[in-house]
Amino acid sequence: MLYSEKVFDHFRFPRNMGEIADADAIGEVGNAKCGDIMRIYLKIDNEVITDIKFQTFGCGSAIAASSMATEMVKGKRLDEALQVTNKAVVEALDGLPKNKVHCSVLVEEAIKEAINNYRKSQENKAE
Amino acid sequence: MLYSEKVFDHFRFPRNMGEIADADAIGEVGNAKCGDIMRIYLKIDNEVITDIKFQTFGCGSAIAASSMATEMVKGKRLDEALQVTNKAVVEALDGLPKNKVHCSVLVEEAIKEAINNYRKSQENKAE
Amino acid sequence: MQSKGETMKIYADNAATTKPTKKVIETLMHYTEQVFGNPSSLYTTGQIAKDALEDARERIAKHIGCMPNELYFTSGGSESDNQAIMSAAQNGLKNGKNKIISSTFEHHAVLHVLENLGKQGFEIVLLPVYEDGIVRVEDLENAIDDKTALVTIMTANNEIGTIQPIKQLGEVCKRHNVVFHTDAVQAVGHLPINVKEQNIDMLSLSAHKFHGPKGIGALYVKKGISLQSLIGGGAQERRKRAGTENVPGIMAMAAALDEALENLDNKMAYVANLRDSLQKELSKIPYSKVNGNLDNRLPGILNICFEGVEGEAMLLYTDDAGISVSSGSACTSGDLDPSHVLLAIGLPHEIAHGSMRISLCDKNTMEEIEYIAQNVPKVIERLRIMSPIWKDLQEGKKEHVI
Amino acid sequence: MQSKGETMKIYADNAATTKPTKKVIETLMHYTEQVFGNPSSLYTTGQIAKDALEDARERIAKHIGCMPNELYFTSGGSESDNQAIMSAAQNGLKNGKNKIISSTFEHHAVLHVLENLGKQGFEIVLLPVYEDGIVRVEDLENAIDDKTALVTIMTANNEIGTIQPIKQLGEVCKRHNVVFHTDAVQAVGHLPINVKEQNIDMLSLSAHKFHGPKGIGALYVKKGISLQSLIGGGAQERRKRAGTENVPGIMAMAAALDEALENLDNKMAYVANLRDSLQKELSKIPYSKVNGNLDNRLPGILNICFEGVEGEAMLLYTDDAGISVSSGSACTSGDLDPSHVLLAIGLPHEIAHGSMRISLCDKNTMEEIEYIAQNVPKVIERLRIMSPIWKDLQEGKKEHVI
Ligand SMILES: Cc1ncc(COP(=O)(O)O)c(C=O)c1O
Ligand SMILES: Cc1ncc(COP(=O)(O)O)c(C=O)c1O
Repeated sequence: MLYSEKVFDHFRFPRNMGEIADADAIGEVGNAKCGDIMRIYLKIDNEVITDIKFQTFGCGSAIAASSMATEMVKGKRLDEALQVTNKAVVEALDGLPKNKVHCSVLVEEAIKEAINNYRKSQENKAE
Repeated sequence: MLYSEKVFDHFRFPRNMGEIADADAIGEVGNAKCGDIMRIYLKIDNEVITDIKFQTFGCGSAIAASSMATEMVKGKRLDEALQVTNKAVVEALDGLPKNKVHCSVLVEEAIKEAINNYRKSQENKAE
Repeated sequence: MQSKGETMKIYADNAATTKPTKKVIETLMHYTEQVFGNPSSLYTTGQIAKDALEDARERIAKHIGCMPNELYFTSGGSESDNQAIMSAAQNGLKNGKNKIISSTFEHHAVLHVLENLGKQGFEIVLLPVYEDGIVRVEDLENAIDDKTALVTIMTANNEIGTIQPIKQLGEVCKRHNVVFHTDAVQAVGHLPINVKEQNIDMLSLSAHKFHGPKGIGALYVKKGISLQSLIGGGAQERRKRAGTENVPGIMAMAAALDEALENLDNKMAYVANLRDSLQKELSKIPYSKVNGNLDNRLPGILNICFEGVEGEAMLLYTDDAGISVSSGSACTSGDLDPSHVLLAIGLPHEIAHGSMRISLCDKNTMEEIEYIAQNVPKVIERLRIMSPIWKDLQEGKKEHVI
Repeated sequence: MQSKGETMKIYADNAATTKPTKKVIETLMHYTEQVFGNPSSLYTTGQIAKDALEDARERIAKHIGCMPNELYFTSGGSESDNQAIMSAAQNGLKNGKNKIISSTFEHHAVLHVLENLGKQGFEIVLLPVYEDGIVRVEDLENAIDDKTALVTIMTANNEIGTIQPIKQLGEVCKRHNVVFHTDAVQAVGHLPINVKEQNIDMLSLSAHKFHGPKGIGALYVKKGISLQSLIGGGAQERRKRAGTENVPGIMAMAAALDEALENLDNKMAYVANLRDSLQKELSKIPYSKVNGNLDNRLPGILNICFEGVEGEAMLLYTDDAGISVSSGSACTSGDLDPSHVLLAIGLPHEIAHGSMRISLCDKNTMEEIEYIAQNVPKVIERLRIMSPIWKDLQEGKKEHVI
C-alpha cells in the first residue's frame, strides 16, 4: 500500500485540523507552487502549548504528518516541542515513502516557525 | 502452417523416390555443406523419359519439390522436360515459402543436369 | 466523509489502464494453455502458434488500415514509441537530417527519447499546444524543413484527451517528405484510425489501453521506411524485434481490438454522454475549470482543476469513496513539478496541483456518474476546509486564479 | 512410417519454450481479471497491483540470491540481454573501456548486440568453446585486461545444454574489476543459481523457459552498477524500464519459478534419467554422435547428430509421429548456415545439418521416452534411404565423418 495504516488513519481522521481565531502564534511554510503549504496555529500558556491546530494544502502524507506532529507537541513545553524532529514524526507514522519524507520536514519547520514567531512577539512585548 | 497440403503430401509420400540401377543418365546438384543434395536418375527411350527416380538430402520442401518435379517430367520428351521450370514446380505444390524457393531451383537444375549428361553421353556414343 | 456502507466501487481511470474483458481473458487463457508452442518452431505445435500470430497481425492491421507486413509486435506503447523515434533518428542521420519536431505535451516515452537524442546533437523542436491542448498545423508548417528527420505528434493526449489534427499534420509531413509518427496509445480502440487516410507513417499502440492485456503492443511502420531494431537477436518480427513472441498476449490484444471497434460510434456517443453529464455536475463546483479543448477530445476523458486543493489528497479521499481517478499533481509522480501536460497548456502550478482526471469507458454507467457527481464535491469541500490557501482566497488575501 | 492410430503427442522442445503449468495459468488469470490496476496509480486498485509487483520481485530475487531492488522486470530474455550489454558498454565508454569478452556460442540476443557494438568501435573478443562446448577460465584470464568493460558468458547453452564455469569466470572478472553478465535464460528454473555465490553482476532470465508465460523476463543488476534504460519514458522500475508493468505476467513468472525450484534436485535427477535413457537408445543408431560435454549439461538437453540426414526433414517426420523436437539445421533458421553453436563446437557443416535437439522437462515420462526411442530410429532410417549422401557413405564413395 501507498502508506502505513497510521498514515491513512491520520489522513482520514486528521487530529487538530482547523484554525485558532485568537492564536498566540502562527507559523507557515511551503508554497502552492511546490504543492505543499502548512500553517500552524498555537495557543501558549506559560511556555506550554495548550492548543494547536493546523491547516494543510498538500498530499496525503502532508496532512497525516501535520496531524501526527500536532498531536506530538500538544501539551508540551516549547523547548520540548522544539526537540520533536521530523524523524520522530515519521517513526510515529510507521514510516513514510522516501519521496514523502520532506512533508515531515515541512511540519517540523512550520512548528518551529510558529514557536519562533511566538518568541519574537514575546521579545517585542518585553522591549 | 509451414507448407501447403500439397507439399506435405509429397513430403510424406514422395513419388519416384529411389534409384535406378541401370539409369541412362544421372544428374546431381548441391552439396552437403549447404544442406541440400539432389540426385536424379533417368531412363530414356527415344527421347522420352520413361522412368525417373530421385534421392534427396534436404529439407521438407526439397523432398517435396523432388517428388513433384519427377512426377511432372515423367513420360515427357526431353525437350518438353527442359521446359518445366522451377516456377511450375512451385505452382504445382501450391507455393513454397520464399526462403525455400531455392529447393525448386535445385530440382530443376538436377533434372537439367541429368538430361545434359544424357546428351553428352549420346554425343560420345555418336562420335 | 466515509460513506455509510453504501460505497460503490467505480473504476474511472481508463486512461491509466483498463480492465480486460471476459473475451480477452478467455483468449489469453486459451492461447496460454492450448497454443503454447514457439512460433519459430517448425513442428505442428509451433506452426499453430505461428498461424495464430499471423491471424492476429492481419486483424489488427485491418483495424488501423495497414498491411499485415507493416505491423510489428512489441511489449507495449513505450517500446513502440522508443523504437519508432530511435529508428527514424538513425535513418535521418544517414541522410544528414538531424532535426525532430514534436510537441510539448507528448508522453514521457516520447519526450525521454527526444531528450537523449537532443544530448546526442539532434535539434529537438517542441511545438506549443496552446491553452486548448491542440497543436497548430501552421506551427508545423513553419518548423518543418529539409533537415527534419521526423515529426512525432500524439493522436490524443493521455491527460486532457485532446485530439490532434493528425491527417493535416501528416499531410504537411508528406509534402515535405518527412516521416510522421504518432503515439496513438490513447486513441486506438477509442477513435476510428486509418493510417493511410490520415497520412501516418508510423504509429504506436498498446493493448492495455483498450481492455487488452498488459505487456503487449504494436508498431505500424509504412512499407518502404527502414525500421531499426531496438531489441536485437532472433529473427522474429522480420528481424526487427527479437524475443519469443507473446502469442497469447497478441491474440488477446487482437480480441480486445475487435471488441473495442465493434459499434465504435455508439460507444463513443455513450461514453461522451456520460462524460458530459459528469462535466456538467462537477463544473458546478465553484472555482473549477475544465482543461483542454471541449470539442476535440477523447469521448471518455474529463480533466478538471479545483482551486485550493491538492491532487493526491483529493485522489485518496475519492478512493475512500470507492472511486478510482487520477491527478496531475506533483505528488502523484514523485517529481516536484506537476504534470508537464497541464503546464504545457499554461495552467499555473497551484492549479495544476489540483487537477483530477476522470477517464471513462463503455462499461461505466450513468448510476456511477451520479455517484461520482455526488461524492467529488464533498471531497473538494472537505479539502478546502483544511486548506490554508482556500482560507486566504475566501478572505481575499489571495486572488483567485480560476 | 505413419503410425497406425497409436500416435502419442509428445512435447520435447522445452528449450524453445515450455507449457505453462496449471498454477501459472491460474495466476495469470487471477491477476488479469482481479488485479488489473496500474501499479503507478495511487488508489487502492493500483496499490494492490503495486504490492503484488513487489511481492513477485521479492520472491524472484530470493530465488536467485539477490536483493529485490537489484531486479528489473523486462519483456523477456532478449530484452534483458540487450539492456545489460548496451548498458555495460555505455558505462565502459565513460571510463575509456571499449573491449567486451564473450563466447562464440552465445545466443543471438547477445551476439547481435555485440556485432553492433563492434561496428561502433568496440573490440569484441569471442572465446572458443572447444569440442565440449565449455569456455575455459584460462582463456578468459588471458583475454581480460584493463580495457575490458564487460564479460558476458551464458550460464547454459540453449542448443547443447553445456553449463559454463560461471563462478570461476565471475571470480576472474571480480579480480579484474570487470562487470560480469550471464545469459541464464536456459538455466534459471533448471539449475540452482545464486548470483552472490557465483560472482554474477548481471543476469538475464525469461519466464517462458521455466513454464511461465511468454513476454516477461527480468534482469538482475548488482547494486552499485549503473543501469541505462533501453526503453525510456515513465518512472517504472526505478526509471530503468518504462512501460506499464505487466503485473499478471510478473505474478505468473513468480509462480512459475516458485514451482520450478520446488524440489529442484529431485526434478533434475528425474529429468537427467529420462535424458540418459533416451541418449542410450538413440546412440545405438549407427553413425550418430552426442554433442557437448556429457557431464556438465542441463539435465533436460540431448543434442545428437545423425550422419546423412537433414534436420528439417527429420524434424517434420518426427512431428508426423507426434513428437516435437528441434534441429540446428540451416533450414530451420532461414539462414544458409547451420546453427552457429554446432559450428562453434567444431562440427562439420554436413553433420551440423543433421542435428536433433531433444529437450525434456519434469512433465515428460519414461513412456514418452520409449516412444521417442522407438520412432526416431525409423525416421532416420527412412531419410537415409532417401539420401544420396547416405548411399555414397554406404558404398564407401564418401568417408564417414562420424
Ligand atoms: C540462451 C537464451 N538467451 C536468450 C533467449 C531469448 O529469450 P526470449 O525469447 O524470452 O527473448 C533464449 C531463448 O530464446 C535463450 O535460449
Ligand atoms: C500517450 C501514451 N503513450 C505511451 C504510453 C505508454 O504505454 P505503455 O505503458 O503500454 O508502455 C501511454 C500509457 O502509459 C500513453 O498514455
